[in-house]
Amino acid sequence: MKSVWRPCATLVVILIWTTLFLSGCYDLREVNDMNIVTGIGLDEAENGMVRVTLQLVNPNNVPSAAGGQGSGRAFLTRTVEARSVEQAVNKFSEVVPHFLYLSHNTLVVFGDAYAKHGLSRAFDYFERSRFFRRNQLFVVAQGEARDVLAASTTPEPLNSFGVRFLVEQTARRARLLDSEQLSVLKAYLSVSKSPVMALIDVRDGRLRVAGAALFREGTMVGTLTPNEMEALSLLRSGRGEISVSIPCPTSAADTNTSLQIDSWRRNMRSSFVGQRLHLEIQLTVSGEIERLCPGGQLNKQVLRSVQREGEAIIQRRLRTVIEKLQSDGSDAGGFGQWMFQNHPGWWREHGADWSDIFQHADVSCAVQLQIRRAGLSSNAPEVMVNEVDKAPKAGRGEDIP
Amino acid sequence: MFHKRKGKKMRHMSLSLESNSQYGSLGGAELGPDSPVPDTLSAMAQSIQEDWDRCADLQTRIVDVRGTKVLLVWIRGSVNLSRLELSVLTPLTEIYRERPRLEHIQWALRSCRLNPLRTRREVNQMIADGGVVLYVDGASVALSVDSGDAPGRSVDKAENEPTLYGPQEGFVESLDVNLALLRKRIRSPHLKVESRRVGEYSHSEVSIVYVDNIVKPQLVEEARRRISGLSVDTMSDIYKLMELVTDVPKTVFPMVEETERPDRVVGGLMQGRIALMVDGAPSCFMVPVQFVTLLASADDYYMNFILTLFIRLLRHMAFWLSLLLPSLYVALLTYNQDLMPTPLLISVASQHRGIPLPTVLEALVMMVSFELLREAGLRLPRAVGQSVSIVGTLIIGDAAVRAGLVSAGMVIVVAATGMASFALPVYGFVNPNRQLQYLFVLVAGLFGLVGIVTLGYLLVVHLVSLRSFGVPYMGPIAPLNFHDLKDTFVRAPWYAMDRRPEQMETVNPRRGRTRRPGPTKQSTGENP
Amino acid sequence: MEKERISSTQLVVLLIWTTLGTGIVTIPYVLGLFTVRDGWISTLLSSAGGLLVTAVAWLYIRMLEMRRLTEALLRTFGPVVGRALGLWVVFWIWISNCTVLRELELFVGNTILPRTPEYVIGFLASTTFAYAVYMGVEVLARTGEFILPLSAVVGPVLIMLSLQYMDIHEMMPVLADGWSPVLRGAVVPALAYGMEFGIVLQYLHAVNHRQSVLGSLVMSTGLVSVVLTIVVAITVGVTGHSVSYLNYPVLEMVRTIRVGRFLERIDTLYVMAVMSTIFIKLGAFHYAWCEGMKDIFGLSSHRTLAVPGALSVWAGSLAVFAKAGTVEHFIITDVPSYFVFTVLVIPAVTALAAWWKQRRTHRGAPRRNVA
Amino acid sequence: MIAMAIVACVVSYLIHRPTSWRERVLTWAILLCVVGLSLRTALHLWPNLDVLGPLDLVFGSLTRVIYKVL
Repeated sequence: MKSVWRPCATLVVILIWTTLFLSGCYDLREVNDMNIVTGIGLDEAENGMVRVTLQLVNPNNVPSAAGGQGSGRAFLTRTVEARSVEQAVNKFSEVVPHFLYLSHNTLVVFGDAYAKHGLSRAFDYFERSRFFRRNQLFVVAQGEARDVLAASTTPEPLNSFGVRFLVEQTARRARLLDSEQLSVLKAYLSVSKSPVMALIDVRDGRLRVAGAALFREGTMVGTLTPNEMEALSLLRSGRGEISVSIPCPTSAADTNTSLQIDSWRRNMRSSFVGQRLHLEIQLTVSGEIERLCPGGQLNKQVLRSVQREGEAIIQRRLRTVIEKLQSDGSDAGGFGQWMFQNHPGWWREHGADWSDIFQHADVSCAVQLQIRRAGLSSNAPEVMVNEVDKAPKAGRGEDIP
Repeated sequence: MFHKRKGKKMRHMSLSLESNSQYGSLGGAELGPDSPVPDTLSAMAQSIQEDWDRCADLQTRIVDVRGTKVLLVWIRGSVNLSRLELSVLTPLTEIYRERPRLEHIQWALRSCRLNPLRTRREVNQMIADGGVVLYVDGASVALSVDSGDAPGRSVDKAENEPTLYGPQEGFVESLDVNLALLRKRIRSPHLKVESRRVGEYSHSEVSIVYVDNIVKPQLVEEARRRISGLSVDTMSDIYKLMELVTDVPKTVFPMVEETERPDRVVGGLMQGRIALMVDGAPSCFMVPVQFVTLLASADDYYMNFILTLFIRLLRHMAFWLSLLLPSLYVALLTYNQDLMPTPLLISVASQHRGIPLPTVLEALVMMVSFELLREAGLRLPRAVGQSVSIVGTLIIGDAAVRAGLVSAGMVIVVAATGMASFALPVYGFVNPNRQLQYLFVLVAGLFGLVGIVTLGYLLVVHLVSLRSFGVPYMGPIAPLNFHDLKDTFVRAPWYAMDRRPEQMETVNPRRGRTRRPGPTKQSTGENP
Repeated sequence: MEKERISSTQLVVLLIWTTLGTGIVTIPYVLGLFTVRDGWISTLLSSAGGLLVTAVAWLYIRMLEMRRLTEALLRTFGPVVGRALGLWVVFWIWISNCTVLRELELFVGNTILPRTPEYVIGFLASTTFAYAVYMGVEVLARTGEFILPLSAVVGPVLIMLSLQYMDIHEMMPVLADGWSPVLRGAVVPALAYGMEFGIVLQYLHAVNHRQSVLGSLVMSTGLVSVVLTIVVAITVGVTGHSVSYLNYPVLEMVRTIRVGRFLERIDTLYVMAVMSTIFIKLGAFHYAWCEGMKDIFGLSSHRTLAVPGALSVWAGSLAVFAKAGTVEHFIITDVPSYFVFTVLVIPAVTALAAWWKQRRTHRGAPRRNVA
Repeated sequence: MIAMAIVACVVSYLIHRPTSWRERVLTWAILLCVVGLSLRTALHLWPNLDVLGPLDLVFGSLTRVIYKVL
């Protein structure tokens, strides 16, 4: 009996797999039928509409080892206007042949008008959609996002990769804080509520990192120049390559002593003078000498004066950026976060008024600079230029430098 | 523990020299009834004539030895005639007693091995085995003279399992020679060989080989039981035996370890396994077998143990790659493109522009054509085979890509899969993997990675449910046995492998007690 | 046929997958509803659930030896009450399995196969655990063992890769909101997922030693809570406050990984790993169900209902949890006390009843040493 | 889904055929349940079928007490 049924069962198993087959394939997407989206731009349009620009890869024109260099550009951009981002993205199916493949998106550019109007309306879409990963880069365009996405980034053929490279390269030098979606949202959700994003500028069809955009609760409130951005990143412990130049006392304008700062630590203390918050920032910075003034000699006095002047300059820069933050009302330095972590009790009572308290807080900074290295030479070459026929100074009995 | 598969029918149909009672019911025409040897020469000659009717290669000769007629019967070609002359005919002519009786003739032939044959069946069996049957008129038994010399080849290199190092001898088609090859390596009476005749027509000798103070006795008992339950017409190769004694007939994976290398068999015997050999087969197989042993090659044991680690890992990888690579490629290209790095996706997309077939179909077409190529190359004579491979390389490798029928990536993937499958040391794995590939590609085309994971899970469930002679197939990984892991992904150094695999439940678990090698204190001259 | 046995290692592995399978998907989400910064304390506290189960199992084994729960119910309470209680237990297993399968369908459907109908995904999953259960408990346990090293490699790699995004300050200040959210957050991990260890009572017949059961329970409880704590801490450290609104926080943690331009978007691999562990979990529950049905209805083998039962789980998962929010609602509001009643109260009562019965039969006779 | 359910039920019956009447009845009962449940899912029949209702009533309130205590 069983022996008759077994082959039957096998047959029917095959049958059922076939029924499965019929219901499969819903998610099949052939790779040649897709438009790989690598960048999205959001701009404010008239009547509260949003203008969405997508950057699509044109695979045949991407240079590769196999020699696929075509004549045109490696990417193309398409723009659609709609009431909201998701509507616009859906609308693209009416505009471009082949379906959109959003999973490989790596860059989101917000036009500054859009950013000033508030980004919070876009956040949920990017957080909820299964296609986007939280490691895509958020940047703000100075002007239209559309232009940023269309600009050339040679030698990198793909614009969005080019932008990402630019921003990451600059971030490595600490001109910018991390601007990925993950960190932007973390900062947005932290008690300081002040994300910072990279600011991109287009000039003559070429891209440039123009600093950073300051936000308060998802609304852009101001911009920082690269110089200020460096100071802002000093307000948080970290590493990087920030250069500080100290003008020479005597020589011409284009000479100076340069320091390169590679790591720093922030310590803070808070106290209250009446209702007024007093924040004391203690910054320990270490760096190396990149260049000395002509004729400079690395002796104790010079080192000390370089250190003093460096400290003063950093302090000035910090003061400027803090004033800027206070006037913009953006707590991008993470002071609120610090207060919350260190004084949770106080925060529970006064946290709601933080932005007001911060704007009127009294912030003082003290900088301590350590010069760790002096590069490959001890003195500037000019020291020896008139005395090459003599023994070096120490050999002539002078003080050892 | 062992599966009870053998039906009732099979159990009482066993056929061997021992179970004579079965003889009549089978009605084998060539054997004649199981009656005693007739007591006159003419009757004997007649009965042989009857049994061997229409057998042109049968040779009978009646010799008159001083008044006593002696009948000699043998089969042409399987007897060495000069040896027959020397060891039988010459001594017979040197008998001087008149009318010699059986015992005199036996005395005269004392230099040969003589066996008495009491029944017609025994007589016919001996003739068929290539012996010479000698019958003395009026005797109640016939005698067999062992001067057989069946045609066969000499011991040669192991063609199918070549190694770089180590002995190169391989088994040949003669059981005696093969057993001698084993005896040469295990010179101990503990190496036991139990033989049985299997096959109603072929009467092939099937031997169970084991080392009796290592192997678990129940294992030998089980092997005996499975072999005595066999009833087949012929048993000329081990493959039939393999299928008939396996635990799980419905699996594509090899449930025995086939080998033609005596050194490998010795290694297996020392692990407490048994080898089954069939006369006439140039290879034998060992049971129980585990998945990991099938991914070990003889070379692993001849090479430095540290270097073995990498090669073993590579082979394990090759197993899974040869199974999964095309399906992973299909899944990545049609469902899970997000797993690919963007530059790779872009280059794949540009390769795929204009290819008319969907990726799944492209993969299937390529796989089938590769398979065709392989099959064609395998069956053709060597000289033609080469031209097939050239045509194949040209067509598949180049022309198809240039014509835009398939993408270059697919060619690479299929070629890499082929390579991976040929890196497996046991050929028994190659075919299952090559064919399961198709199933995996199909589910990858339906559900992408989800399908692959589901089918892979089912495959794992199947693999862990297998047992070979009661030993879990996937051991020592699942069920886990830390001790046995010494010879799986790594091959531990010999001094560390001082115990036999625990999952074989050997009687004598210790291999030896060699200490970890190194200079002794005296030789380094350290202070005492 | 020789009785099928599983070793204590296999039991630990099986129990770990039983809890972690969906735990790793759902627990961070549930925690995020109560507390974010202190989630790791909640998971540490969740070991209390496993320890409670261990205590009950100790009592149970002392009184009822190594008998399956359903078998013991029938012996202790007689055919009518025992059957009713047995049906209650079997229904508990069935509905838990439906929940698990529904979670799997939602997870896979939400993440990588959005357009494939959920019943197809569910059907694929049911074929796997139906086959595994059909092959028996040994096969199930070995499959778990086989999957373990794979996950033991994938898991740490993913965690290491995401460590670079971790910010320990996301967890500061500790206990800023007091203990209440932490304790509330610990309810589901301890009383829902911790109670899933109770499934072990259906496996007693297959385990070698009684000591190994308790040892395995303690060990798997410890391992699971440690793993969960690590995962939750890293998830909170990486994704920050987003945990409170994300459906699959661990998935998001994996999604953030980006190493250069080459290694990113590896979350699909994580989904695959979770899928295979959930297969084990489903199998473990389903085997318990089959054994329970075998006891209650006096069937010849657990195989009889292995396949139809799997189908009923498949159909049930979609019928019972038709709406997406039902699963979470069920887990958060119903499951804790439901599971406590079924896994703690019923076996404890059974053990006490057995003790009482034993005393009554031995009354008058000289007291014997039972243990 | 219904087609799948029906085919799967037939297959499951063929894979392991029950031996006694008790097993047969039970198997068929479960298989009919499967078909019924899939009908309910696919066609949205008996929208009020709420298995979880009673559970929610009893244990849901119990759990709420736990949360309240904490």
